[in-house]
Amino acid sequence: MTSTVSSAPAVRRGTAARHPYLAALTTTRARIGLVLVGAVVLAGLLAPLLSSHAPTAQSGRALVPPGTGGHLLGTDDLGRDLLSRLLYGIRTDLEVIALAVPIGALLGCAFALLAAVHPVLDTVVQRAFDLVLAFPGLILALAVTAILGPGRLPVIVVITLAEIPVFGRQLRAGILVQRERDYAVAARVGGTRRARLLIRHILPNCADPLVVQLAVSLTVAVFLEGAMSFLGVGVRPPEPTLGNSLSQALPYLSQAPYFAAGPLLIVTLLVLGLSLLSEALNRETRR
Amino acid sequence: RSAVSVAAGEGGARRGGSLTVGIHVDFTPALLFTQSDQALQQRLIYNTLIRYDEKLRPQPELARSWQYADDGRSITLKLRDDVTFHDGRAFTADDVIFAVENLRKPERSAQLASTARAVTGFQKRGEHELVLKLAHPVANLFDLFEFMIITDRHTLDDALKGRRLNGTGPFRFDRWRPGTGVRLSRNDRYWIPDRPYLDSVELRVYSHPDALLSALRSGQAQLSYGVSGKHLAPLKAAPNFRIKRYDTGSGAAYVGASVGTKPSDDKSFRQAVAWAVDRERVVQQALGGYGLPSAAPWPRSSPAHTEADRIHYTHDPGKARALLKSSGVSTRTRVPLGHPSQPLHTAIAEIVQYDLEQAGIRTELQPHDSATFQKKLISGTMPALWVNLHGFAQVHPATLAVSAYPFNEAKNTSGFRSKAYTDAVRAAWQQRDADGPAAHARYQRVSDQLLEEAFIIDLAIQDQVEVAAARLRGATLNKFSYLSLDHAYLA
Amino acid sequence: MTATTPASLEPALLEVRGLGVDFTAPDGSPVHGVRGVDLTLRRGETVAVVGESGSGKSTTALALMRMLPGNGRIVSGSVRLDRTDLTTLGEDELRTVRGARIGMIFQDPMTSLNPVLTIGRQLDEVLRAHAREHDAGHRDRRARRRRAQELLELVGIPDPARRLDDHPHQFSGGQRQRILIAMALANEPDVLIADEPTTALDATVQEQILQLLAELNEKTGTALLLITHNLGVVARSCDRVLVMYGGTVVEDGATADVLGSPRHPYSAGLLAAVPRLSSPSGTRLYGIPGSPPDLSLPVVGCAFAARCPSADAECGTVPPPLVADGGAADVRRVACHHPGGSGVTEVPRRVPSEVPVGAARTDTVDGGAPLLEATGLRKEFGRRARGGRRDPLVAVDGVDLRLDAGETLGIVGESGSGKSTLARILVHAHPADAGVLKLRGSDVTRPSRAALRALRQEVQMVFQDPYASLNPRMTAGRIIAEPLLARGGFEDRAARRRRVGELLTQVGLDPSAADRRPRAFSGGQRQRIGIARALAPEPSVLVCDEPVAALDVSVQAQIINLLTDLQRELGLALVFIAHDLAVVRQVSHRIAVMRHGRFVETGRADDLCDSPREPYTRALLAAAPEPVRVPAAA
Amino acid sequence: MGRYLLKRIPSALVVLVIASVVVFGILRLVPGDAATALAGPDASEESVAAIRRQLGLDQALAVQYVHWIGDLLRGDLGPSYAVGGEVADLIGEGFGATVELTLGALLLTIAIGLALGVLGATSRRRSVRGVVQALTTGALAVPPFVTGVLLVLVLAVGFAVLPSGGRVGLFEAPDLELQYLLLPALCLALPSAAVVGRYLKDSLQQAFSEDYIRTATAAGVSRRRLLWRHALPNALPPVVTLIGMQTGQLLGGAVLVEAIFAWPGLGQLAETGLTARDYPVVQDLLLLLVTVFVLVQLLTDVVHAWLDPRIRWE
Ligand SMILES: Nc1ncnc2c1ncn2[C@@H]1O[C@H](COP(=O)(O)OP(=O)(O)OP(=O)(O)O)[C@@H](O)[C@H]1O
Ligand SMILES: Nc1ncnc2c1ncn2[C@@H]1O[C@H](COP(=O)(O)OP(=O)(O)OP(=O)(O)O)[C@@H](O)[C@H]1O
Ligand SMILES: [Mg+2]
Ligand SMILES: [Mg+2]
Repeated sequence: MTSTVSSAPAVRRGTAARHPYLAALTTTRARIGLVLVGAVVLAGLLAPLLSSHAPTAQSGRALVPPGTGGHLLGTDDLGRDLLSRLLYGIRTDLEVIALAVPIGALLGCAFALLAAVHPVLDTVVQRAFDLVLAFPGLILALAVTAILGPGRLPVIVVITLAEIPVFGRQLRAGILVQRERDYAVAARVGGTRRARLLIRHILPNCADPLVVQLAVSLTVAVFLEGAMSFLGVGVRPPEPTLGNSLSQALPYLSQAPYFAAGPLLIVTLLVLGLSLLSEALNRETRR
Repeated sequence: RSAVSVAAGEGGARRGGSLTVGIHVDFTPALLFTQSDQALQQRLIYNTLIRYDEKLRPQPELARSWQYADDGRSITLKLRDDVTFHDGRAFTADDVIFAVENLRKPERSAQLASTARAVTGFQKRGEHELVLKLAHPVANLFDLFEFMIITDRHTLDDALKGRRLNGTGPFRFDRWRPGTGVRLSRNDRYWIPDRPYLDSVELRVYSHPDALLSALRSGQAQLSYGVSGKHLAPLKAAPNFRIKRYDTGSGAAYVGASVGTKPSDDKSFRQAVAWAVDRERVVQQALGGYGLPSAAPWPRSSPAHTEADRIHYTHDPGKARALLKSSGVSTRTRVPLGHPSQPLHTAIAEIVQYDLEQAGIRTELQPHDSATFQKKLISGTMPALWVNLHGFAQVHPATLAVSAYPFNEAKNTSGFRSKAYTDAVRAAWQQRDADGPAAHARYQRVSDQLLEEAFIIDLAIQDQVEVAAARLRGATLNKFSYLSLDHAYLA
Repeated sequence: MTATTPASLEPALLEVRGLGVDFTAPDGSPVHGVRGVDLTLRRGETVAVVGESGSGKSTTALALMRMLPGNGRIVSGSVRLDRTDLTTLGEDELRTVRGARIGMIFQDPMTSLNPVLTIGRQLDEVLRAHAREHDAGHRDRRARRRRAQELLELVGIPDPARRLDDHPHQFSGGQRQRILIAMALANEPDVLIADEPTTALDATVQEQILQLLAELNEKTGTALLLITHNLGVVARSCDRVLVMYGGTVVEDGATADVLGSPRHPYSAGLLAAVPRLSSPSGTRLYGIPGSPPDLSLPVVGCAFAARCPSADAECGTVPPPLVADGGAADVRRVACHHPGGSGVTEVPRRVPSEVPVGAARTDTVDGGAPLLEATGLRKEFGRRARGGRRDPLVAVDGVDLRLDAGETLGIVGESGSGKSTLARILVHAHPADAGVLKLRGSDVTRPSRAALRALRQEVQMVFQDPYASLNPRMTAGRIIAEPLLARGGFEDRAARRRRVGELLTQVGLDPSAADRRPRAFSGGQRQRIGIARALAPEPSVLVCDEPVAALDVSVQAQIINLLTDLQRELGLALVFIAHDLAVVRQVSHRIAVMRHGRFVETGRADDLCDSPREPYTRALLAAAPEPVRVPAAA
Repeated sequence: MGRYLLKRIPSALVVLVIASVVVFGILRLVPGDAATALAGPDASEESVAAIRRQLGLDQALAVQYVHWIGDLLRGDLGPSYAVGGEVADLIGEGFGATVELTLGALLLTIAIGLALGVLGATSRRRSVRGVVQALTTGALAVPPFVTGVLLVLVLAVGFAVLPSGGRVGLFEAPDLELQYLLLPALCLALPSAAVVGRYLKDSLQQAFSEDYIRTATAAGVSRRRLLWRHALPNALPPVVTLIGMQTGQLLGGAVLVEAIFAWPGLGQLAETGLTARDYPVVQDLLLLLVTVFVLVQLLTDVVHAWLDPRIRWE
């Protein structure tokens, strides 16, 4: 019997033991990102506690400047408290995005996995992705909203639709590379079945760009919601969202700049935080 | 060259110059014969037979004079004989006959089609005199004359495609560039001597309100009727702009009620709604202050307008609650409140929703894009309550009741029918146009019905607002929002 | 330390003193890549630097040209080129040295050429870079092109005028390496540093390149610093050799001396681990036990102490200086407290295998049908030629083979000859396009699902690249357990764990290794994991596709020994693929030589190596360099 | 190259055919039809029916589809329902504007992206890299409709150096047109430029870590040439693919920017067309956009192959 090799393994000290995502999250860049995103998310979650007014209550005093009459950020053109609209707006956005982006990502991944099963399916899925990508996003948004009627649903559907090919293509490309890798061949030779091979072996190895994409997609979703609201096809009134608060504020930009400042700041912080996060993840996983 | 200075247009001569009018909806040739959101070019390219003055008294245009038969069942028009179309062809009575017949066609979907259909026959007396036979006396006949543009009958197809618009108006049609707008240039052979002053007019599309506002503020456009009250604030302070309100208004915001649907089937409920809404707030917050709170549809210029009707319903949540209680309508379920998803409509709907809630009526907003909303309007499948704007109150009171669908006595969105209302409307319509106490009594009957039944609950008359560069003088609008620049010039 | 300057004839061209390089690890801690390296290079001299992977060879070379990656910096010492200290030069001055005074050739010809530029352009760029310092001739584009053509001709690329307009991917590996050499020589540097210039190439091509370098060295008088871990190459072409270990030089002297009678235990071990073509089949290799030092830790004492058979307390505490050894007139220096001591030279260099060659074979000939038998295997890959015509590439072209139980079949052949493709067909990773594959006499060419599952337990594979063949996202334990799960019978977690532990022990790893991810293992350890995975289904045939090609010689010896031991214990039949004939001969009973997808010669290992029949086999044999020239240590 | 293209064309055609069905289907799913939209709010059902008959909307869907495709193949786009005028004129007009805007934005995207990427990857000064990073993140973090409105407020209303919106036509007054184009193109380009810049930066950094750069450095090639002649050609091919995808984004994003800057492009036409349920306009327009996208993809592939010699011969 061969003797046991007892020497210490060539461990890269420190970071190697940790999962790369965790390592990424401890970089300064990511920490700032986490704090920004965390603050915004928390503000959304705690909206009922942080705001003293109902987001739809109309006080009758329109466009009062910040600090007047118990309105910390002032009121909007219909006399509603801007702070609570902002907080609840974050909430709505988060609900929409947190639903739509993961669904899109999951569906995209599911299609990519499906494509990996058979070349014919691959062609079908590929063409479907091409098709969705080929439709200009906002026109699609207009059409979907026209079909479904305004509300949350079309926003979710549009974001989901937009994300499917993004994730699908990325994963498909990853699978194509990974399944020719020796470890995949090795698993196959070891008797691992196709489904298991795809999901347990290959998928985790394709995950890095997807995780980065997730952060990117979240920012895209924030914009998409905003753009849809701007075109008047977003979430139903009187429910506030960041996007519709912003587009509602635009006419008053010179007259009441504080009106737009809140949502603009929040959108910027959120997107900034998410981009910092995605960048950190990207750097760390590419090492 | 700088695009900024070119657009601002230099020079201040009385004669000459170029005017850019900012419009928010592009010219739509398919709607040439319909009262639409954007009709500014109608009276620039074409003429109408008459023109109302401030008090709705008809003044001659292409028709020099007119003579009613005593029974009110025919009218004789004397037409101008010195008018030619842009292509040089002379204007004759045949062009008027063609115009009336054209408006009767359903596919033109002209709102005044019912009035046009009341014209049952024509009798030409020479090239420039015409007798119109009427089925019955028609009170709003002159609305038709004010509304009906006289187009060249030989090039109608081209006109409907937006390629060639041949009229008798002060400006020739140069070119329509979809999305950009319409270019017009001076008609040197216009029948008013030495008019117009301006060399050219451009109607330029700024579909987004912010874009329109920026165009005005940066001097790219000198005139607009499309700026909403909310957006006017930054212009109010600007010294180089003049903001003018027209008494006629440009439509009115209302809450409609489907009388076939619970709980709107209950008159007390509808009246409660009428009491619940704070009309002042609608004007201030949704219309930016440019409007008139009014429980009746009539603008100040209308002969049917009375102050008593205007304040028939005021903001009184207590009364609303009392009415609601007495009616015994259940307020447990949310009442659907439909509205088009444009910003203005949405803002009004939000106000209405909040105010109703204060009175104990909980509603749920149901936005629809405008085409869907329109389909629902026409097919009569509206929810119990809805918010929308209506027009046609600025002209003859009868026109509202026969041409505006929400008020139509025979068939309307609310599904409301009553003999009293029908009688009142017919009485007002099937008369010769007249002023005086008798006529006012007839209008009052209509108003009373409307206020009592409350199937259309008017909230506010939106002001027709003109925003013009201070150096622009003499631009006027007719009752159907046709822009007249006959005497306009840039100082 | 005082460099005892020898009675050298001319002053050193390049003189490195006390060079130290630190890297900053991602977590901020320093890694001492190179410590106190001394090196002297004279005009026209060829000096080799050898040492195992990670010993700091490349780092030294990069430091000479001040081309360390961003996280590395020179922390001590000087590099003098004709008395100018390169460590203090500015970027622009350095640029005039790079390429013009010192040329460099890198290891991997596949990635060292810019894939999107024609090689004409790349040569042009190099000439252009020094056009100003150089004669005016290189300023004009046409002159440069002429020169580029000359250079290609010099390094032996046929039809150079036409090929200047080709892109790198249109050249073979050997040709690319020649182009790199041409680029390094373009501005006639005084010193040429070649960092493992032939590791990625076949023996035959390697031979040509080394020949070329030797010729150039002779013709142009360029001093050559050759970094390699192939001792055969050193023996063949270098005047002096430097042995590095753990970032320092441990031995330095004339080639014949160092290779003939190594004085440092590490040099001795390294030499012993190299398989020799002349050793008969079944010879056991010597592997240096243990693994290289962790350079991020401060080193106390001798870096090699932990693995040294003759280490004592002093070795563990006092770092041995590099001092002249033996006091002879020639320069021979060793960094060891006990140079040449305690029987290092008597290390059991070759342990004859107990299994008599061919014994296994006789068994199965009696047993009837062979374990695995293939006839006429063929595999094509779709490919398009220039015009877009279909031009399939025949990777395996009618291969017949048989494998008996307990036997090892070695397959050698140059890169691209179809070895891996054949291996993959044998394990059913690819279907064959034609041919018949039989296992124990039954046809398994196109197995049904069920048959395939059964087959997967019989035939397993060990892969070439220990880095790529392990799923980086799984722990070693899960990787090994995967085939167990697929096979069934190990649904119980504890049972599975037990079995994984057994397997790990079997391949010489600690069972606790099961919880670590591949990243945390060294190359040799990873390859052991790969072997454990292959053993998990208890196969009867193990196909090893170049299992040691990516490993260091000393680790290579460990793995080969492990495989032969396992074969003996478990009665496995092995298919052992390699491109190094010497390695194959040690482990195989029979050898097949593969070329262009065919077996050109098959025979008993010793017979084939001692008396090859085919010219190609002979060429392969001739090309394999022996580490020690026949008259070892005169 | 020709063959390479030929191989891609069938799949592009398949996408187009499916797209036509999807486009047609989506529009019929949208509630409310052209006739009601056209008839106006005060129309009677009678006039709606008349309009419907006139437009041929009373026919079976399959018939309508076949008519549409048939006319399309004959090059006859027919009249618009709601806007009036020929669809070909409408789309032609808007298409010119949108293409101009998109191309302008594309050029800016490339220019800004290149600058950001190159500076970010190669500048030795920390401060420069920091500024690049900030610009990139900023351009990504502020929604384009806000950027647009702010740009107009500052540059057109505040300082009045550029027009706030509209278009004069490239051929009528090129010098003015460029001034009109600048703001919307910039607004449209910024996010894409940031994406491209960031990607190029990564790609360049990747290229700089490759062996061939080491080879060239060792040969004494200067930093400038290393960047422009060695690293960039390698970093570009994937960036070209990205730019191809971004072109799609630009086309899509044009809807928003066109609204802000009163740019008479397809976006506005699509919006009005959709609002008015103007089937021919929207159908043809969407199909056109899909075609453009598919063509851009083809073009990207060709450019990619052209930039990367390894693909060329495969
Ligand atoms: N960029 C780097 N960052 C951190 N450590 C490094 C870096 N480059 C090399 N090292 C470490 O420095 C040591 C010397 O590496 P070097 O590449 O010089 O070895 P080598 O002798 O050339 O090995 P090989 O034969 O594998 O090429 C190794 O331990 C390596 O891990
Ligand atoms: N999946 C594939 N698609 C196309 N060609 C392939 C594929 N796999 C291998 N080839 C080609 O088939 C030929 C044989 O390849 P193979 O990997 O079997 O060679 P090899 O002898 O193992 O070489 P090496 O020593 O480099 O590993 C090569 O020319 C290779 O380029
Ligand atoms: Mg090395
Ligand atoms: Mg191989």
